[in-house]
Amino acid sequence: MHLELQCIPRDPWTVLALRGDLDMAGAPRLRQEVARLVAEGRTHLVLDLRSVDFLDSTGLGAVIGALRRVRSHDGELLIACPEPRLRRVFTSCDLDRVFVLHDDVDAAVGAPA
Amino acid sequence: MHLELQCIPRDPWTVLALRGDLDMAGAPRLRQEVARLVAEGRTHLVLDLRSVDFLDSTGLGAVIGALRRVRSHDGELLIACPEPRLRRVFTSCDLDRVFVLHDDVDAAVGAPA
Amino acid sequence: MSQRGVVELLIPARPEYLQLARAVVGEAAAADPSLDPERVADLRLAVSEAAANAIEAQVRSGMDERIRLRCDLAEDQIEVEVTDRGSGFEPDEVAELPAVESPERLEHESGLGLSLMRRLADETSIQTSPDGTAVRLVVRFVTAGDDT
Amino acid sequence: MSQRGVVELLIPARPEYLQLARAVVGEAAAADPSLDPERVADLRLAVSEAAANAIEAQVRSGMDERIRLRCDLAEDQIEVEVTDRGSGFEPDEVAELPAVESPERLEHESGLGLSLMRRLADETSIQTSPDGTAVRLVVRFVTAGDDT
Ligand SMILES: Nc1ncnc2c1ncn2[C@@H]1O[C@H](COP(=O)(O)OP(=O)(O)O)[C@@H](O)[C@H]1O
Ligand SMILES: Nc1ncnc2c1ncn2[C@@H]1O[C@H](COP(=O)(O)OP(=O)(O)O)[C@@H](O)[C@H]1O
Repeated sequence: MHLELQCIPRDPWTVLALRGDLDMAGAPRLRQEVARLVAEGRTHLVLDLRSVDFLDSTGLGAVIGALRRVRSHDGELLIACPEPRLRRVFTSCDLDRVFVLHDDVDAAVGAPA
Repeated sequence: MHLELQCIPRDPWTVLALRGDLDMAGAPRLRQEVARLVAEGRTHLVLDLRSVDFLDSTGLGAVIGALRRVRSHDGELLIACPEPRLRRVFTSCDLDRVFVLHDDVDAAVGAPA
Repeated sequence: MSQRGVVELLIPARPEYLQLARAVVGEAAAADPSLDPERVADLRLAVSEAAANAIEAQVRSGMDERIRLRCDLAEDQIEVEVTDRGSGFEPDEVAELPAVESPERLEHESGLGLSLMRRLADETSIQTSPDGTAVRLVVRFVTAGDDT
Repeated sequence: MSQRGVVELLIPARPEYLQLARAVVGEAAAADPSLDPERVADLRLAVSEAAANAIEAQVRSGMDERIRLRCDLAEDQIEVEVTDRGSGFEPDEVAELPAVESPERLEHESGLGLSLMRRLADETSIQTSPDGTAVRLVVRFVTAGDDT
């Protein structure tokens, strides 16, 4: 498959690191993984998109879904996404107004909520 | 274009460093460049294939042509080609018996003739 | 450098093949190394969105045919047409999403594709009927000097 | 992981498009991540040789049509067929090259393609007539355990 996911605990956060293409083929796996984590009570997630090569609107949809899901469990979702080309996808959909895009995971978890 | 060439003098040798795909599209450029160098009297060449991603039989033909051309001017042609996948192309055509494949340029110019 | 031509690709209507579709657009564009990589990336994304919609449409209508991509690299533009045999739609009747500021916005995980395509391509035209849809995307090239 | 299917590519009969042909073979094979990368590399080279011959044949016979690649990824093998509309040839009458040891060997800069294909693919079959040639290349997969 073209998308790899890795979970790294970083209390109180759980970092979900993605690698590859977050597109229509990969999005279902992100949805599943987020559902699994939230079911385990891990509702404070950092999506690490630093190694994502490609993001499309379906991938973005899965990110929106993840935000909604953690929030509905009083959790939060942070995003590390330094790559301008990927940031442009958020911007083109005006979603930079919904998400704060951090340069890396440290900056994300260190930022004021 | 998919093939880039760079000439680096390294007396008494001239290193011809290739980058990209040495295939039917790139081979004519190698032929031209070798013809130009030999015409300038640079008949001792090192073909640096370390950054070549792909080699086909036409590319190999251009390498054979280069060897013939420099030899017909009492020159010599050395080859730096460490990558197993590329070496296999030489081997599959039994051309490892015609060329010595060195691991890098230093090894090539340092090797006994 | 003006070696131009038409490349055509047929892929099964399955999401795993989107990556291949994008690769072909990227490689077809690479035939002209003077193209701005940013614009090529925009085109790859726009085409990927169109192809994703094509796949969805065909799966929905149960068609087992392949999706067709036709890339035409011309002197000053690249044009990609994505054709499916799904049952078509009314582009003007696609519902608008709630404003990003509104809380309901998060209820919507889809519906971004068409607007993204229109933003990324210089020209987007859609021909659609109950027999299928063809989406034509054009990205025009500006020479390095014109590009700001 | 057994999402299989047929991918087809049409390219102009020009050497600049060989890279695209190779990329498509590589990407089509990537749909099955269990494939041995070495064998995929072998197949890419074999297909590239076949496509180079197809391009040459068509240019020689002045045909402006496109070259067709058809990749069929099945359970245990990948098959690629390269079709041209050149004027065909007699595979059995292709002259053999001088032995590598002989000095005349260096006189020959071409003529390696067919034998390379045959060495790299598990199966090579050529159908040729004055109307064109189809070269079918098959690489079979062994599961990781069987591979030595
Ligand atoms: N090629 C197509 N064939 C049929 N319907 C389509 C096609 N492209 C788009 N549509 C319709 O337009 C809607 C909006 O598409 P889009 O903006 O890409 O968002 P999404 O695909 O995420 O729903 C789709 O849900 C679908 O109903
Ligand atoms: N698709 C084809 N159509 C017509 N002739 C072909 C085709 N493929 C191969 N040939 C003939 O077979 C010869 C040997 O091919 P090959 O071993 O690939 O070496 P090369 O292409 O370098 O000459 C070619 O020179 C050509 O005459």
